[in-house]
Amino acid sequence: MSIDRVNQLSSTCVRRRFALAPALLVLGVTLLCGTRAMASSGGEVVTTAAEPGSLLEVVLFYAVATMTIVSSVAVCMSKNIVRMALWLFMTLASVSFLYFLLAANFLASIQLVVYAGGTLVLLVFGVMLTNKSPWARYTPGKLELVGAAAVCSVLLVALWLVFLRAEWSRLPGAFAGTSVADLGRSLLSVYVVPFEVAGVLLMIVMVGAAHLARQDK
Amino acid sequence: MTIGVTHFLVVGAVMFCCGLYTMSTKRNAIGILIGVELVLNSSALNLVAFDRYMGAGRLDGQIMALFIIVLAAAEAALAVGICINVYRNLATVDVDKATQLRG
Amino acid sequence: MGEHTYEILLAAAVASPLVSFWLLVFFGPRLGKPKAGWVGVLLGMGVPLIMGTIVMIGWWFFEDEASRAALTEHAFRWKWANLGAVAVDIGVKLDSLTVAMFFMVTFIAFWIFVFSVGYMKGHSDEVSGQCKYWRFFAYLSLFGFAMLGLVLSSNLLFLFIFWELVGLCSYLLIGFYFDKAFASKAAMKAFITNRVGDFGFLIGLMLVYFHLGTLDLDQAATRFAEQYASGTGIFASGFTMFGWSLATIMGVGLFCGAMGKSAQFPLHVWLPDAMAGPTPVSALIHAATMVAAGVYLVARVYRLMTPDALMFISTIGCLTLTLMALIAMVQVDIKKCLAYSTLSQLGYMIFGMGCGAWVAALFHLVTHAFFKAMLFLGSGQVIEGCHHEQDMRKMGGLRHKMPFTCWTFFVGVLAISGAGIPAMHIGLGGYFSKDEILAVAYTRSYVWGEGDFSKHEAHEGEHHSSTSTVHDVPVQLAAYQEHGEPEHADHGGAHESVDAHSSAPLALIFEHTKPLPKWMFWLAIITAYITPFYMMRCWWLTFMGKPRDEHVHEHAHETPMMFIPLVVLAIGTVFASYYLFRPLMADAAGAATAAPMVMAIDGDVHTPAITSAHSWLVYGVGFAFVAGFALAYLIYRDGLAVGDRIKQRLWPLHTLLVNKYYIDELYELVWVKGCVLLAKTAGFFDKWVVDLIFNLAAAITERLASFSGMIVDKHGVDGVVNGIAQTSMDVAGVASSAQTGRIRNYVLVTAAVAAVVLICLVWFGTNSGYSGARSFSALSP
Amino acid sequence: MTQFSVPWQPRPAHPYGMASRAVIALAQSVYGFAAPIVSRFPGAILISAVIATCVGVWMHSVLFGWVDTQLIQAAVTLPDYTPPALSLLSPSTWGLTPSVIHALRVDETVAASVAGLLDYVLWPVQFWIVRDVVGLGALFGLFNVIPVYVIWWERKVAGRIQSRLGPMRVGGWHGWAQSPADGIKLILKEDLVPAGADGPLFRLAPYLTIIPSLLAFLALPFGATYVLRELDVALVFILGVLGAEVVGVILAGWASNNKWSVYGAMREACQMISYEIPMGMALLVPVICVGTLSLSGIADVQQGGWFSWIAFSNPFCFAAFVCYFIASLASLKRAPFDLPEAESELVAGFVTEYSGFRWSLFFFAEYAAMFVICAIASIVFLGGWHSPLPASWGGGLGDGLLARGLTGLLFSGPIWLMFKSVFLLYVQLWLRWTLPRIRIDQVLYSCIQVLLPLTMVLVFGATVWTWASTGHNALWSTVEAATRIILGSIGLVFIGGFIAIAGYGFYHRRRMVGNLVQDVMPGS
Repeated sequence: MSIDRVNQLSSTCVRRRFALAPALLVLGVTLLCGTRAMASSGGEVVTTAAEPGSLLEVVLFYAVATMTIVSSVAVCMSKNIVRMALWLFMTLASVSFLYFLLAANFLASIQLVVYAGGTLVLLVFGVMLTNKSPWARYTPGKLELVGAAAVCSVLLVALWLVFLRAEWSRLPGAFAGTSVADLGRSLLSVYVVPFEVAGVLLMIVMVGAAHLARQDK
Repeated sequence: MTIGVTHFLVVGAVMFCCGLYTMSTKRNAIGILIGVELVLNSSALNLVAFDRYMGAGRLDGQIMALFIIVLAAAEAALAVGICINVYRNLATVDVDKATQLRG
Repeated sequence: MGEHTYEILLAAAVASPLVSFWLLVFFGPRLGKPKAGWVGVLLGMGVPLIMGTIVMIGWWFFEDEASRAALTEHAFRWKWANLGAVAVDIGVKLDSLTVAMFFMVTFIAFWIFVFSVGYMKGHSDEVSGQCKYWRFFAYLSLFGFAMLGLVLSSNLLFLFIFWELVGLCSYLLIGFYFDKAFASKAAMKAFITNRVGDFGFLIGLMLVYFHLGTLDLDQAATRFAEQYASGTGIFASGFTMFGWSLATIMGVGLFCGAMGKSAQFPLHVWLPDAMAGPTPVSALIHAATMVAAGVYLVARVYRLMTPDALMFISTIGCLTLTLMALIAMVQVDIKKCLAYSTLSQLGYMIFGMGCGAWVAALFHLVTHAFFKAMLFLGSGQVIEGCHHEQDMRKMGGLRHKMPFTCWTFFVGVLAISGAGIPAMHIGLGGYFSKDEILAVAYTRSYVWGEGDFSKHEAHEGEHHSSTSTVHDVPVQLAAYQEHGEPEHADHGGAHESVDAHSSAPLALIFEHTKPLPKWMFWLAIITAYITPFYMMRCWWLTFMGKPRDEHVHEHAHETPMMFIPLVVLAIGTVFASYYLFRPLMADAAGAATAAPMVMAIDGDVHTPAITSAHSWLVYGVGFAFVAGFALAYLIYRDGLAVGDRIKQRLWPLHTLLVNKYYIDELYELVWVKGCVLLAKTAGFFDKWVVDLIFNLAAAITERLASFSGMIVDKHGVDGVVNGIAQTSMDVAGVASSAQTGRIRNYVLVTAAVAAVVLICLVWFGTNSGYSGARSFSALSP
Repeated sequence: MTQFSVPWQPRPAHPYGMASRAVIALAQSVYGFAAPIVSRFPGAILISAVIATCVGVWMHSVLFGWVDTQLIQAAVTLPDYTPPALSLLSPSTWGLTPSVIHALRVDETVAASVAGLLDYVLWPVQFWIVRDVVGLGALFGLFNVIPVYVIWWERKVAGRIQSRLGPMRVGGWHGWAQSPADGIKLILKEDLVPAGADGPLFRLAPYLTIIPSLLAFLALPFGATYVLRELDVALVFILGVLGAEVVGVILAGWASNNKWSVYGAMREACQMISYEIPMGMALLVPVICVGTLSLSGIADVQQGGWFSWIAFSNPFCFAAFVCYFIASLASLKRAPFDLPEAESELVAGFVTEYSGFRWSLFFFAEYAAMFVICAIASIVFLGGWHSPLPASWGGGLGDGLLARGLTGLLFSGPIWLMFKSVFLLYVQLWLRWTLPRIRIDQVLYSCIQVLLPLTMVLVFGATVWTWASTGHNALWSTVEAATRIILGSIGLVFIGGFIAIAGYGFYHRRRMVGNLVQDVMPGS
């Protein structure tokens, strides 16, 4: 083993600031999850995200929003379908972090469970079952690309204009945090019919998907 | 400097446009599906943001977002099933090739 | 006792067979042969029997009259649904009748279930790849559920539901051997015949629903009484049919259901055929419980009856009891013989209901259930023992081979014949119940008609006047008649009819209720003499005398599992008599017959008129069994020879009876053939008239079209059309280039339009936010 | 590579550079000095280190709790108190100054002799950012320690189950330094990226796997007051992040451009999303019974001792515990469900092309996730950080530091959670080396046709049970108590049997198959 090799290996070792990126991310998510460290033994437990109006909220929002926007732009720019799925995963995870910022903890967790853990895996599954080669490309025409880009940017500008002009009316009363129990209660009272319908729909979809994907027809 | 509903709406709008672009430029059926997921997510984000800043704790937006997640999961399951079937019959998931029923 | 304890016990008893049913449906095949049966026995009827016994004891021995009334008043009701303005309650009808029926059904059914375990042991498991064994017990359990539910229902709708369920079970069980054509045909016959009756029931139900505005039994009775008092509702209608008012039609309609289920005269044809089912089924459903449901129904809706309806009921009952008893005399099939005897006894019950012997009819129902179940089980034992030989001419001398069966059967024969010793007031159940019906019939046909109730009252003393309750009507009647003219005071509503539960405007009852035709009474009396004859004939031919078929006699044997229920039921027959069930029925009669237009005239057995009738009738009829037995003994002492000679002498009568008055053939001719004829006629019309017209029209049109096509179409019309088509093709070719068939392009266009619309809104739109602080005024023009 | 170092060739005089030689010499001398000591007492050191970790964790919480209650709450009553904030720039948001702390603290019984220094030590603790950093540091430490020692433990357990010794050399006592040594080796190994692989994704995949399992620790409570983030949806959050781990695995398999890897990844995807459903449903059962998704909330209802643990509260929870454990094995791709990396079929599954540090990241993620899953099982079903003794027995101890310490040791403290999780972890290892691997169709069959209907029934049953319990019926309370006693006794019998068998084995260890250890190896 040459000395060059050893040096190379040790420098590889140095080059890997491996713990840094995950550590930063974990710290970020920690901050997103709430502002109170170590739940105090006697005090109340704060479960909302960063305190509204604080510098931390601003910092976190911009970080997560940047991540969301970058990854969603990356979704539409990627040529490779698996990378698209990866970026979609990033987007979904960032949206879940945004939900944390919006104090919708339950929704954030559900987004992680169902979307990132379930739906996305399903998509990747589909990709792997339907691709002859991972590098198979389906390129659309140039005109389509340009047209789509133009329409999307115009729409974005239009939406932005609308946001700028909008005067949002708000319901009277203050935001008082959300609890899972409240969600459950309103799911089973006000929204019980859609809830049941969604259940039936899921069942039908389950049967339908099983039927569609069946091998022996 | 405060984060308000508009900030989230802008993020949602960008996601929506990206999803739209993805839907309208990809020829891979699953690519289109990914675009649809983006669009659905952006609308869910909007709903939750409205709920947080304007709902006064009514939770309606969050519940809508929950339903969106449910429907998206259902839609993805079915769509992937259809894609697999299309692939089985046509050996491709290029949506431009699936023209057997075209008049 | 806590609140609703009885209801909870009874509901648990009803639920248990249902649980058993589902258990057997799902796990029956896995449980296998003996276990499935025992699940059916224990869960299907054992639990209900325990509950029924507890309720019976609690109800009769631990509650006094006042608390019973209170319990009836505050029985469990739970609002289930609103049908328009009518609330439908799920509830329990809790009174002595329910308790007695419940106990009777569970007791008898339990022993029949036990019998079934033995009965099914010898049967092959598989038929057409289906396991019969658990299916049988599943059906039996379902029947238990339905029957108990029927008894408990406080509501006509639920009564009807359980009614239909009972019918379904009957259908399933008659057709249990569905691989045999006659069984499935019999099942269909039973089902269809019952539909005819149920149609009437449904009409009655609708009338109740529309005119009384409720389906609850008690409430309906109250409303009926109120409407009668005020002359509104159903009494305001001037509608008549066959001379019947609407109220009568309602009563008759409800009775039609009973006619179907209790197999009364024109609809009786299904019951003898139903003997195609397994014997326990015949015993349980087609002798003891289900067929009694019709009588039970009439008892329950008694308060909605009118005198005309009752007259109709008693006519039907009287015809049934006589005609069927005559047929029973010539039957050679042991089960058929018992079936016709059942029909005849059902006729007695219905007849009793019709002439106002409410208590006696129900009493007869219970006693009949006991002895008829036992008789059927005995016949099942015989049939099973003789390897499915049902012909009595081939039996005889079986008393040595099956002693238990022989003597329990004899107890049954005694009971059904009404054996008893009049002077000592000792007798089996049938003795009391049948005599009482006859006594009431006598009262209705002779005393009522003569209007001399007072005479009887006079030499009984006046101690009744202090205890005059509503079912003590004859006394009140007598008191009323002494006061002179019948008055029509009730039209003003000022009389005693105000209270819903005791509204018996006697004046009207007596004015409108006609006396019973005397022939009815006499037919019933004659039948009372025929009954012991055919029963004795049946018993003698089967068990006594010399064996007439060596093969059958050699193989005859008894199965222990099957004769235990026989013995228990025999004991029940002896003791479940006057002293147990009669008082329960009498207790129930008070509230259950508080009708505005009719009454139960035997609410109290000591009513003078009836007692007087009873006192001589017991001698007249009480010894009927001696006569009947003697006649049967004389004829069949030495086998079939004498009987055959009589048969040859009276051949026209015999042929008529053997062919059951040709009623089946009549139905075949009228209904079945009639339907076919109608269909053929319609088909003929369709083929030769309708088709002809159409074909003609088509031919003419064709000619015209070919003519016009040659000249006008080809050049004139086609030219224009093709021209337009060509043009539109050209336009479409241009336009369809935008229609790529790719959804992504459409999505893009949609988005583009949305963007344009949004921008237009921003640019040109004005809203309240336009002048707001956050509006983007730099962009607006 | 052009040359191989062949043993019989003479070595070059100076093969390494100056720095390398220095490091090697230093390492050699340190080890030469430390080896005799370390190898003489390593067992004691290891055990005391484990205990010290637990005690440290618990002291941590005690200290923070004490600061909260005694100082800050007292300070809120001060007239000019402002709560501490993130910005340290303006002195008005610095919270309590050391002098105020001192003023508040002198009331306490803590010895006044160390007063001056302690004030300055306590001062930063009141800022939550400081606590976060401290807590995250502790979690990272735990996250690193757990896989290293569980891997070592697994090898020991495997060895014993197969009548071998397992690692015995490195470090001395039972090869305790084997895993750290392996770790160092793996870090120094070359990381290969196959030529046809999708480079960026290949490099990214291990991180996508490890970050979710790290995130799971955020919401995992170790004790009543020792949780980094008390989330009201902690259970769903942890399930969610653990579920997201599968994305990394799939990407790893796909990016390797190797058919074995893709098969492994597909199996993983299929298995994981299937088993998440019964796992979640099984967790729903106790959630229904307790009525909260917060792990602390779930643990709080179990402080009444052994019989109040949720697994024993009703038959459905008992069965749900079993279902959860099985489903979690599958979703962790542990044996007998380790199809994604089945070495006899798929070489090594999705890690076939990985080597070195990236390879080890997958294992860090896997073992950390195992620990999290076991900890959730302990919290949700087995009483969390409560000991089998009812917490009410410790009620008289008071509120001082010593009392908190005693309570933590005897009644409810992180040490109990650690103990239970490690026990369950041991069961997982045990199962892995006992059961044969099953086929993929059997895996999916057992999920969809056995566990899924079973857990559905359990959820329904638990609903009915809970509904029945809300009635405050005396009869029903009796039934409930009887159920608890019966199920708790079953648990007791199980634990007793386990201890008895273990004791029997220990007592007769010289007659057992593995006695080579006792006889031959030094230091055993």
